[in-house]
Formats: sequence, structure tokens, C-alpha cells
Amino acid sequence: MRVHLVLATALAQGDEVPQGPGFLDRALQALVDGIQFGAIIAITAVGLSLIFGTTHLINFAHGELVTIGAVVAFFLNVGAAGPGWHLIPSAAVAIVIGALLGGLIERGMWRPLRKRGVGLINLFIITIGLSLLLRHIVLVFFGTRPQSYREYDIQQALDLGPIGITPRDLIIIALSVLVLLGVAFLLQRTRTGTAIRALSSNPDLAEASGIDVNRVVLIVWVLGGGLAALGGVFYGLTEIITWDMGFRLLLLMFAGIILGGLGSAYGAMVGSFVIGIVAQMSSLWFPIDLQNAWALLALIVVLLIRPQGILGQRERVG
Amino acid sequence: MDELDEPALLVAERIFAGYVRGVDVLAGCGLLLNEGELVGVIGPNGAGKSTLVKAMFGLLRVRTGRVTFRGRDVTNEPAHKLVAKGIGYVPQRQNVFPTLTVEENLRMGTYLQPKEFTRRAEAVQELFPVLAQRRNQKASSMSGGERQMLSMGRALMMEPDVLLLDEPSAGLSPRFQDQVFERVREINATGVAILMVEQNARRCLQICDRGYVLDQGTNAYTGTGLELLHDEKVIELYLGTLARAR
Amino acid sequence: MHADLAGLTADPGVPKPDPLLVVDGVTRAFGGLVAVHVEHLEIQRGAITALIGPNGAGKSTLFNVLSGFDRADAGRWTFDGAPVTGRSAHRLARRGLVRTFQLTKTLGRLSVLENMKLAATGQRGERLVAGLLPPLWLGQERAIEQRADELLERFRLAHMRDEYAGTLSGGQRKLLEMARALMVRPTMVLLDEPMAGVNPALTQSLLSHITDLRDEGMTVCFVEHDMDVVMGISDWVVCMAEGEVVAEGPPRAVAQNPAVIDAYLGRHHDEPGTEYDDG
Amino acid sequence: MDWAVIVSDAIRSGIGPVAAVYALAAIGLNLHFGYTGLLNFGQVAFMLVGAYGVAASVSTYDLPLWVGVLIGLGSSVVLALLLGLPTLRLRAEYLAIATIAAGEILRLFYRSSWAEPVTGGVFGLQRFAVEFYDVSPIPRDTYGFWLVRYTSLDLWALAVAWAMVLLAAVVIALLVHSPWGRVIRAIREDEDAVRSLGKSVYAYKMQSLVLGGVIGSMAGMMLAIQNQSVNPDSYDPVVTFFLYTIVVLGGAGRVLGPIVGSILFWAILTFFDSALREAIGAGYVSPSVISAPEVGAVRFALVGLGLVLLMIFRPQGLLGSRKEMLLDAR
Repeated sequence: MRVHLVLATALAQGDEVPQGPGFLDRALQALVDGIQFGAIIAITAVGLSLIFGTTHLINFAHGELVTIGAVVAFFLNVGAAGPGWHLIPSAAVAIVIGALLGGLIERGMWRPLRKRGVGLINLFIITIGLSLLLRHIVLVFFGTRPQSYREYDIQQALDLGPIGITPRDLIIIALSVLVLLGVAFLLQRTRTGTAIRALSSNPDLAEASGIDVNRVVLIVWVLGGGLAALGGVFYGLTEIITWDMGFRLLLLMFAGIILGGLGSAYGAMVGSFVIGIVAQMSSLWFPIDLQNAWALLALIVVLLIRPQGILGQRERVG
Repeated sequence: MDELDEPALLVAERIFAGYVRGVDVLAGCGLLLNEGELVGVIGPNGAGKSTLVKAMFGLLRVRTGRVTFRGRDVTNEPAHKLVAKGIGYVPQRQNVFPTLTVEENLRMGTYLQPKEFTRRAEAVQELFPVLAQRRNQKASSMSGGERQMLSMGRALMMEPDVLLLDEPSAGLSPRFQDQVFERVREINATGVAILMVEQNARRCLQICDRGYVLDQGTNAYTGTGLELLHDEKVIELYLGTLARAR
Repeated sequence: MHADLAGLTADPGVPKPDPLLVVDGVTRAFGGLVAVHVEHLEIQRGAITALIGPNGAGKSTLFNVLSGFDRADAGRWTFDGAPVTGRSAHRLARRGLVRTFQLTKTLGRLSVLENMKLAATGQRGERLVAGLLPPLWLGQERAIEQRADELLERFRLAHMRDEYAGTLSGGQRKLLEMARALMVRPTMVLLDEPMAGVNPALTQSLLSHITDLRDEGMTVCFVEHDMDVVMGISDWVVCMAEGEVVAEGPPRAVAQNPAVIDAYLGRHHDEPGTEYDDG
Repeated sequence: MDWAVIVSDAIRSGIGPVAAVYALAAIGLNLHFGYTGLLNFGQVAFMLVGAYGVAASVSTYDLPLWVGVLIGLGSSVVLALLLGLPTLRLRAEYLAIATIAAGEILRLFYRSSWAEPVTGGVFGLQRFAVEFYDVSPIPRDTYGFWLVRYTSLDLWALAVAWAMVLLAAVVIALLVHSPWGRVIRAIREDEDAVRSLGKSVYAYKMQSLVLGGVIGSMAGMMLAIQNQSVNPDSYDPVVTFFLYTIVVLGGAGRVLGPIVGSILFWAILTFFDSALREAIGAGYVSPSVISAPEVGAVRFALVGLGLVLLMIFRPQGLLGSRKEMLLDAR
């Protein structure tokens, strides 16, 4: 994607580039980039949305799970003291660690706090503290220098008619879509998935149906942590690995979730794609460094005209 | 109730419970349900009927008192464990999963025995044909009466030994109320013991084997359904001066 | 019995000699369930009207709609001659239609006195800039405080004056909420289950407060389950069932109305229109 | 390790201009969060528009400083209206996310190449505080006590900033004890109850958002003037998180909470910072564990840990009352 970004920047800065691709081609290219970016946001946002749906917790520390995923894979892949594994096993281990970390935070922190009856707003502020803590622990170990993985860094783009895409990006899109379909399958077709949706839909009745609420919430956190780590590796691959990458992505995840309708996992997926596409397409007209700003602005516009989001149910409006 | 030889299926003894610290909605009431029985709990609004069921089902903390199921103490056990033991519960409000389809709602009934789904779903859909017709619709699109059917269907999917029904006729049109009571009897006829809390005292007592009348969190009267149905004291308790003025 | 209401026919929707609140065709549905469908209802000025009916009859929903806390799907209503359909809750309150809540909404981290003073209307110091200049509002504040103290005295809460409202018992909260509503100087109060969760010792004093309100010229409409309470203090009783007004009339007439008995106890199964069969 | 240096560093920081600026911004946030119950997670956005209102007016357009101040205040009012209009009728979370998003949007726009002619882009703006320091009545010298010394310019900035803090605190104290304050505190407790008593909850929430935002923008202006430069990247969302830590540390819904919170926050932070650097310098801590450049990161991590522990074990903060906290229905 970086290669295309350079291209887009050049296009944005130079006035009419006569020999460059036409607007339609550039738009198609931006759309593909947008789908890729949206897929990465979606992978991470789904977990955040499921956590909100089942526990009503707005987890500000979700971005750090993304960063930790990317950084763990980096350590295993090219870290000075790391084993120097290939990226694929490194990513796999990072996902497992992300999932374990998600589960650990739920089990060791949120569950006891819920049991103590700590209010939602206090929990919300605790996630902010946790986010600061985790992010700067990563900073201490990882440093401020942006890094890349050893494999798949620079690739020749495949020429698919008007659009060019590297095999790496193509695979990332394909894998992301597969993972999202997998999550949808899990939610829609499995017993655990139905339990997760049931818990979001009517917690008391879920418990009365024999669902062990704590167990389902734990599963959601493990799933959310794993997905965040995977999204982190993808994000690190397409862009760059930094200590605050997840935090920067967090706002886009929130934007996707709200855009799609707070509390709906599918809404979060749809919203994330919208956000990714808006971000990338904006560079057709505006400077590249404003991509995220336009995506967030889309969120504010949606709040103005349709606060319940694209797929959301209408909320009480006082 | 202590002199019974055989232990009853489900027993609540001298229950104290409430929602706000220091305020007991239930002040020492109790009841017992035998195998295969249909027992009604009636009483004026605010008597604590629904509260009693919630306390028995682990949704509300019992402060003092004891709940036993098949002779074993289950006081304050979480609801999901009671479900596993064979107690089904149909809440009065919010008794379906609105964002799930009808079939998924039923599936939640067999959450603990997923393999049983197909067999039981057939039986339940026979009892409630509307559920088969609407299988793939979201529960949120159903009418109040249909939701009540779905909710009972979901509880029956558990093949419970005991079914706790919290005001199944509340908020329903007369036609649906009749259907609901009809179904309750049918379910009971299959051998499921039912404890039903009802506002609609006449219809409830007509179909019940026995009834309890609650008043202000304590037991006021008890007797067979027909006895209570014709008991002037019950009518007076219900309507207070309203009845006296007649 | 309120004199003006004597001699009215006890039919649902009967016109009153001096109605304060007039409801026409108000409907509210949740999903597929029609919670409220009231064709016509008039509430007599200066009287105590009780709204009764079994659980799920739509009484609280009607209250919510009329007081601006819920929207109606259809219908119109007027208050004191003016159309107020769909007005927001705070506008209705300023017009003099004030409600209380079934689950009391006392403001826990404000003192009892602050709860009272909050409710006074037309406070100069409630404007941002004026709030900074105590001389503009201190005089008014003292008058408000005096009125608040009088009401607290009357409602036997004076000893709790400076405590956090959150420390009050359930019954005291009900009293505070009612007293607070009076600070608005309403023409009509809607009381949603004023006796719920109140211990019997306090019931009597709450009842006498309600009748006092009427005797001072206020219009009271309340939802209540306790029939002794209803029969004891109301001038007029409206009975709802399944969202509709099924009967209204003076307490004694309502008590003899078969529709009311049926609404509460359920119909006899031999009544026509039911299709009960032993199958 | 030189403890005198460490302690004097902590004191200098705790009463320094930055602590004053944060106290001021936290006073605005306390009005939102502590008194009205609004979850504003974009207080930094108000600081940003305030800072750039002054900096861009003076530096880019050569306007007098006081015009810049007016522009900064005006921008914060507009921002509050833009944020509040769509979200204040919705659940609390919506305001939280809209405000944090707005902060990022503004930061990104102000630093973009697009806005560079006005804002200086990533390079920021300088030379806009001259007028401020020109009117300083303090003769050139260094002032202070013990090892705590300030230059005359710092002292002037410090004095003005603390004067503004004092002024804001007095305004808030007057307001929250007025009938207006009673309404907003009631909104924090239960919106519906307030509505049922004839108050327009929406209008009051809006006023609170605007006023707290304006105070935030004044903090931003003071920060810009005190640094004599503005840079978009110093208006990071983390600033808002610090402000929350300060408000919670001092005690939310207390007039003096943000002031006590800010002084302690900066004193503690600098204490750790200074102590760590001293320890590394003296060889107590091996640079391979924590190197000097990482000290900054460690202290941020400590803030996070502190916030978590505070919310779990003493959510009422230093000045709040446990009793009141227990009545909190939220």
C-alpha cells in the first residue's frame, strides 16, 4: 500500500499529471486500498464491538491489543533477542498471545471489577488508564522507531488492468475477508456464537437459558484479543509497526462501530469498510495526511444525520 | 406442608427478599410444587408474586429462607445452574431474544443439550404452529402474543421438570390469553410441573390443581383452584373495598 | 365525591363539566404490541382521578406519553384548553403538568433541600450569567428556600433537610418526590404509583397529602394498585385493560362494573366471545 | 543521587506554568464530567483551537494579541456547539466518541499540508507571544527560593496562568453553588427527573459544554504563550487522558479538585522522572533496563497505572467524599 500512497501523494500534489492514470483508474485503485484498510479495521473492530455488546464496556485499551499483536510478531520475526522465525509462525504465536492477553485482562481485571459492582463510567476510565499503561510499556520495549517485518516488505505489484496490487495485499484482503466470514459463521452458526448474540440481545434471558455469562464474556475477550493481534500484524505489514499504531487505529475502529450501529457486530464490519474506503478515497481530492481526518469526519456527519448508525436500531432520543 | 412423606419437587420456605437494601418485598412466604402439578400463585399487584419466582430462580438474592429442588438446597444458585438441573423460566417481560430469529430463540432453549434440538423443536412447533411458520423471522417482528408463545416454546425446549411462568397472560388480547392458558394446560398434561404466577386470577384458578394467594409478601390463603375461585375472602383481598362496595 | 362529577353517566369517554386534560385517540405500540389505545378521556379539573387496571394495562405508558416522556404513535391531547400533543416533558412541566415516577427519581447527591429548591420555576439564578451574580437571585432564593422548608415541614422531611437525598428510605423518597413536584406549583400532578414500596405507616400521611392537594384546588391523577387507597380518596376512577379504557365512573359505580371485575379477575369462561374448549 | 535536585524539580513542576495550564483545562473538564456528567474526551480539542486562535491570528495574520484571544474563545464556542448539537440528546458514549474524534480531526487538519499556510503545518507557529511578554512588569532577573528558580518571563507566565486558574475556580465556585449549578448537578444525577421539573436538560448541557470548552481554550492559549510556540502534535488525545487523571486524582465535582490534582500530578510525575534520571546517572539503574530517553515512556506508563489504581481503590479522589461516591447511581 505504501507504494500506492506515494503515487497518490504525487497525484495530489502535482496538478494535472498528463501521463498518469485517469481519474476512474485512480478511484478504482483507492477503492481497493480502501477495502484493504477497511478489512483491517473491521477485523479489530469486531472484537471491540462484541465486547461492548456483551458487557457494555467501551474498551479504550483495545488499540493496545492491536499494537501488542504487531509487536510480538515483530519480536519473533526480526527482534534482536528473538528467535528470528518466519513471519507466518510469528503471526500465529502473536495471535495466540493476543487471545491469551484478552482473556487474562477479562479474567484478572474486568470480571472482579464487575463483581464488585464498579460503575460503567468508572470502568470506562479504567480502560483509559490501562491503555496508557500498556502503550507505554510497549514503548519502553519497542522504542519509537518505526519498523517492518522481514518478509513481504517490498513486492512487485501485480498488474490487474486498471489497478495494481501486490500479492501481499491481495492475500491480506483475502485472508481478512475469510476471517470476517469465519467470525460471521461463528456468530451465526455455532452454539457459542448464538450464545454471544443472545447475551447481547437479552442478558437475563441468556442466563435463564443456561448460558454461563462469565464464560461467554471470556470467550468474547479471547476472540477479541486474537482478532486484534491479527489485525495488528496485517496493519504492520501494510503500513509500518509503531508503538502507538493501535491507538491511532482505535478511533477508526470506534468510527466504524458507531457508523455501523453501536452494539451490532455486522454493523461494525460494514462501518469499518465504509471508514476504510472513505479514508483512502479522500486522497483522490485531498492531501494524504488528512485521510484519517476525513474518515473521522464521516463519523461526525453520521452522528448528525443518523445517530443510530447504518444498521443500528433507533435509540431513545431524549 | 411439612408433614408430607415424599419430598416435594420444588419448595420455597419462608423467603425474605427485595430489590432495595432494607426493604423486603417478600416477607416470609413459601410454597411447594409436587411432581406433575399445576400450581397457581395469585394475588393483587404488588403482592410479590413475580418477585417470589425470581427469588426461586436465582435472579434475585434470597436474604433468608430456603429453596429446595428434589430435596436439595438450591438457594441463591445462579439461574444457569438451575436450568441445567431441569427448571425452566419464562419471564413476564423481555422474554425473547429480539435480535435472534425464532429458530435461534428456540435453539437457546436447548443450549445445554444442542443434540436434542431437532427432536424437541418438532414437538414444540406442533404445540405452537405459529413458530414453525415464522422460523426465520426475527423475534422483534412478532406480536406480543406470538412472543409469549415463543417464550414458552423456548422454555419447553429445555424439557424441564418444572416450568416457572411469570404472568403469561399479561398484556395479551383476550383471544391470546385463552390460547396461552390452553397451552399451559397442554404442557402440564405432558407431565411438566408448572408454577404459574398470574394476575388473571379466575382463569388461572380454573386450570390449576392448587393455588396460593399472596398478599404483601406473605401467604394469605391456599387451597385447590376451585376452592379459591369461589372464596369470597380471595375476591375481597383482590379488590379490597371495591368488592365490599358490591 | 366531587360535586361536579355527580350525575354523570359512567361510560368510558364520558365528557366532564370542566375537563383540564382531554385525550383523543392516543395510541402507542411497542413492536407488535399495542400498549395504549385510548379513544377519548377527560380528566376533571380540581378532582382526584385514579387510573387503575391490571398489570400491562398501559397505565404507565399512558402517563409517559401524556407527560412527554414517550411519544404517541397517533392521537391528540390538550391541557387547560391548549393543544400540547408531542410537547417535550420540560415544556409540559412549565405549563403546570408535573409528574412523579414509579421508581422514584430523587437526585441522590443533592441534599433534600436542594432537590426541593431545584424544582422552583422561573428562577433568575438558573441563567448562566445571572448565576454568577448572587445579588440578582439571592432574594428569590430565600423566598424559594422558605417555601421549600414549609413543604418539607408539611411532608415531615424537615429533619432530613440537609442530608443527601440518596440516604432517604423508599417511603421518604416518595414523599420528597411529591413535595418536589409541588415546588413547580403545578395545576395538575400525575402520580405514578405513589404508594408503591411505601411502608403502611407512611401510607396514611401520603393519602392525606393527596387529598390536601385537591382541597387546595389542584388536579390529581394517579396510578395505583391498592384498591383501598383508590376507593378511599378518589373522586373518579378510570379503569384500563389491554391498553383501552374499559370503564370509568365514581368509585362505587366502578366497583360494581362487571368490566372492571373481569379486567382484574379475568372473565368467566362461560362468557360469550371466548373459545375455551377442553382439549 | 541528589535528592535536593529531585525534590526541587518536583516542586518547580508542581507550581510551574504547565501545572497551572493543566489545572485550568481540568477545571473546564471538571465542569463537564464532575458536575454535569458529560463524557468529554476531547478537551484537548478546545485547547488546540484556543492555542491556534492566538498563534495563527498573531503570527500568520499580524493581528493584535487580544483579537487572537477573542478568535480563540470564539472558535471554542463554535466547536462546543458543533459537538453538542448532534450528541447531547444521545447516550453518554456518543459524546465521548464524538469529542475524541473531533480532537483528532482538528489535530490532523491543523498539521496537514493543506492548512500549512495558516497553521504552519507540522512546523507549527512561533513569535506570537511578544506582546504578552512585553507587558510583563517583572524586571529581568531570576526569582524563587532554594533550588526552585524561574526566569522573569517564566514567572510572568506563571503568575498570569495561576491568576487565570484562580479566576476560573472562583467562577466555577460561584456557578455550581448557584441555581444554575444546582440544575447541572441534578442533570448529572438523573436527566428525567430534571426534565419532569420543567428544565430544558439539553440547553443546560449545552451551556456546560460551551463554558467548560471556553475554559479549556484559555488553557490552550496560555500553554501556547508560555511555550512561545504551538505544534499540533502536542495536542494529542493523551492530554485529555492526563486531564481526566488530574480531575479524578483531585476529586471530580470539587471546586479545588482540578487544582490540587494538577499540582500533585505534575509534582509526582516530575519527581519520578527526576529520580529515574538521577538513578540512571548515578548508576543505580542500568541503562540497558531503562535508558534515559525511555524515562518519558515509563512516566506515562505510571500515569496509566495510577489512573487504574485510583479508579479502583479511591474513585472519589483526594477531596471527594466516600459517602457521596456510594450514592453515585451511575
